[in-house]
Amino acid sequence: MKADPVGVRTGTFYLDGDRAAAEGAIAAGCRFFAGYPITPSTECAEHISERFPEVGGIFIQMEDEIASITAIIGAAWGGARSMTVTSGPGVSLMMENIGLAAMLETPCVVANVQRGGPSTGLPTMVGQADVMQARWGSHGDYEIIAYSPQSPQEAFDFTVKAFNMAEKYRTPVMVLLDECVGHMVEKVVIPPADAIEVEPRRLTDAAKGEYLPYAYGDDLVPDMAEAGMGYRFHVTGLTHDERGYPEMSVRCQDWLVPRLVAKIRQSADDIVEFDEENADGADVVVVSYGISARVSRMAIDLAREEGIEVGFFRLRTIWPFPEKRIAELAKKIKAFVVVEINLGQIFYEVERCARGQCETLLSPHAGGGVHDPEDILKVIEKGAKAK
Amino acid sequence: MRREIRITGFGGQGVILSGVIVGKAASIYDEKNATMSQSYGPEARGSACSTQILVDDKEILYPYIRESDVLVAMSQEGYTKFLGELKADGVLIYDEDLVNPGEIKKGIKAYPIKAQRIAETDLGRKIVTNIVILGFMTAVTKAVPKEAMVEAIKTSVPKGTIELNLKAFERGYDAFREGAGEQVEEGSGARSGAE
Amino acid sequence: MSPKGIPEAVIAAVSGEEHPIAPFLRMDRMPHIWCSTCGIGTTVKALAAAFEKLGTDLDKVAIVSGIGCTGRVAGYVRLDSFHTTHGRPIPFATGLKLANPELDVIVFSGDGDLVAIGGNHFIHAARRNMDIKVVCVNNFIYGMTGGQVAPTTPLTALTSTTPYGNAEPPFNLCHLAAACGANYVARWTALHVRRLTKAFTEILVKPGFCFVEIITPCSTLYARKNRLGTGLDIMKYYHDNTVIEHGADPAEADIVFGGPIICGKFVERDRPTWLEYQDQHLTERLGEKYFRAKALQEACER
Amino acid sequence: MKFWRTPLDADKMKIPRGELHIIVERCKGCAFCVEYCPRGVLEMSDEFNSKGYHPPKAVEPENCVNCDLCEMICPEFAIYCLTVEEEAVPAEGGKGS
Repeated sequence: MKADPVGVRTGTFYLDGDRAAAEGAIAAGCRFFAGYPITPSTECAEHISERFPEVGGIFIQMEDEIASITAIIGAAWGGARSMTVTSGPGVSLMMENIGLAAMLETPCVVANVQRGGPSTGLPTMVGQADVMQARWGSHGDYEIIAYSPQSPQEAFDFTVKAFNMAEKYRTPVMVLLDECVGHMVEKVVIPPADAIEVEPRRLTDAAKGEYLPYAYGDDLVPDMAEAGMGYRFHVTGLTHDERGYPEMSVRCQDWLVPRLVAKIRQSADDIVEFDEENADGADVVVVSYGISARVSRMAIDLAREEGIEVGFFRLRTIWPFPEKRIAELAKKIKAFVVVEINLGQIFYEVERCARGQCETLLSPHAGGGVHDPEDILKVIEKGAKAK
Repeated sequence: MRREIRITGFGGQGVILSGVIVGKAASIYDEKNATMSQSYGPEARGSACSTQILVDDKEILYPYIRESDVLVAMSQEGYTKFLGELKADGVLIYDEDLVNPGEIKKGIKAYPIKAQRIAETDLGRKIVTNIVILGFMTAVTKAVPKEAMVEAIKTSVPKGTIELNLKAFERGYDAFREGAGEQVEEGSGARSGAE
Repeated sequence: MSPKGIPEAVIAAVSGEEHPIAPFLRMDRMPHIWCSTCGIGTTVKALAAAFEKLGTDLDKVAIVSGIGCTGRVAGYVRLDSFHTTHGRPIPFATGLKLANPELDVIVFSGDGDLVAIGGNHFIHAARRNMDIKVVCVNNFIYGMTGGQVAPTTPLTALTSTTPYGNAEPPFNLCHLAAACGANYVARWTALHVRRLTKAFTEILVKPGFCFVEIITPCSTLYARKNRLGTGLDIMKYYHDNTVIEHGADPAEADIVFGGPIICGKFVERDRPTWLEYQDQHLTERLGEKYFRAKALQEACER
Repeated sequence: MKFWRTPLDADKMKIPRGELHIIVERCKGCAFCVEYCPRGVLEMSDEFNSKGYHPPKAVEPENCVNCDLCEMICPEFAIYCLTVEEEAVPAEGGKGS
């Protein structure tokens, strides 16, 4: 399905990442937005509030982040593509209902423009310390899909993808911007509507009275019904059977929750995206994402000047994690160097996938700024000396 | 070649818009890459406000200024705050009615301009001070082609004010005389620039 | 088969007939979980009766509940029904309604859900005059978690977390809803089945934020702790102590332990709903550029 | 049927008749229906249902006027009335008696 031209503002723009994400959402068909002001994500909400009246969207500023996430889940069941945007403290508040979205299998998009934390932290300054929260933030077992753009252009592109994946797998999808990408202004090219693929909602065509909200096929993703279509279905955050009825039993839990996880995991190859450069044959592979991926490439250039064989691995999606490829590379290289603006999060994920077959080193940053390329270089040099 | 430009002033002087215009001119109306970032929070509301523009032929990997090539100062506070990051042979552009540069280090090329005065008296609108100084900067640094700057102004300022802004830009551009603003002699205080 | 009781199919087979409410309920989920003498079932019956009276197209009605005893209502009524997280049915309903304004959206939940954890959503939805119908079954206590104090528990009442009596003044929910701007505010008890049904028929056709509070017995926890007797004794209490006063100032309708319960339709007014106001305002400001303007114009002409 | 004041049109009035149905197994013995039946049709029975509750029984079923109050007030959806389509039952004390 192609994008609705009504929402696509084709052209070349000079936009920040927040506004580019907003344009991506509108291009992908988002027509319901609920949000609550929080730096550094607010520009996205402001932009949508300006654009929506002309494209037929509903913008509402809710009383808090909990209301915002819950409203977008409700809107999804009312038939809209919906989104909210926030930052660290807001994501923390939203977490319970991100779990609800996962449990009800609600397509929706949550953008987190990461800032320095914990707590109020550094509202106007960059951080990347919410990546594990994105994966594990809500209680219980579930999987999530998360994108990490490194530029305003990707903020647009990845937000479109986020909507598509949300529909395809009926799951909340996160766009993990960071403050630097969110606030940075750069050239953004928005293609014509007929060049933007939009995933249609998986609506059921079951006869009335025969629809089972959580019956599924090989792809493990149930077809959806929206309120008002006449199916008179029930959904609940309780553990439920294929009718959507609550059933508090080990048997039902075992029927439901492993599938919620498996529907994402078994399609990881379809979802996972990464960029790789000279990783094969390298001694050291730098793993990074978001704004840190850009900075890392400066360090890689410096290392190559020193004659070190350095490869580069950039996560476009952070979740699901590209386990297979990291495990393969681990067999061939001396060390991974993980560059991220936190004190070690994706680092542990890389280390887990490397299974001790190579060194995994961290180039940390507590947040508020980006790495000094020279600091990354030092870690690369250390990695090159690993056995 | 990467060029790092800092524009600083008070909140309300149009500092951020200036950054957008330079970045847009370089990346959309010229064939370069350009990122623009701005200062946030209380800084943008009345006190020192700044924007950083990075212009490069290649993709911009490092998103912040490390050592600026150009510092454009429209306030004393901004000047004091950001002078330290200016390269030893960097270009300093300042409004001489608003900024007292004190002793300027040898090697720095300083170009004063009475931008606000030009805006107020010649153009009748204080609000275009930033565009006057952008015109001047364009002439001084040649960081971005003049034509690109003109296009960027046309698409960035409110529709009814395009003519006024273009006039302001030309006025600032013309205020630069070739050969002016040679390297400042240490302690000489001799500054030749526009008016 | 429900682990707790006789399967409905067996009941239907034995009795040979089905209750008239059956088309409105998910009979395969009966019996429900509510205790003996709990009034929630009665409130559900009143809602069903209101739909029947109005001849509502039930395909276009959605119901949203939160967590708690009343939170289970969404699971039992055969509508598009959403059992959400604790305290959040109102924002969920807000999204649902705005995404599809053709739906009638009802929030049916308890006092702890709607005005403790969800209190902020309650006041803001009323302020916005969001076009949703909020039904609060108020039994003065947290039932499902075992009888803890709620923001509606009357002063001095015993609960499992106020073993020496409640020392916090409670909310007067009708006063709260009215003060925040609700278009319709009423209070009834589980005994007032006919008036409650009438209230439901009124709110289902009234635009804007409509609020009905239903005082309901919780014999298992609230009544037992406070030695108020059986559920039937509480119903008798309602019978003897209810003062019906339509148009009463809800500010004067506080509920006091052992005191009279003032019931009635307190507020009925016509503030524009959130969406009506948006439409009007954005049409004024943006004219033809407002996307919904054309559709609204056509709707007016029809 | 007795009136405290005979209506003027008592001869034209039809007293509705209802047929009571009790779903014994669904009942939880709250006694609301017994207490509030305006015609005294019901009584709690001594019988137990399988959950150990005493369901109501109709002791004077012919007195049911199909007012639906028991059906409305029952929290268990365990009792209901169906309309009996019969000829008019003349009211006592009316001209037609």
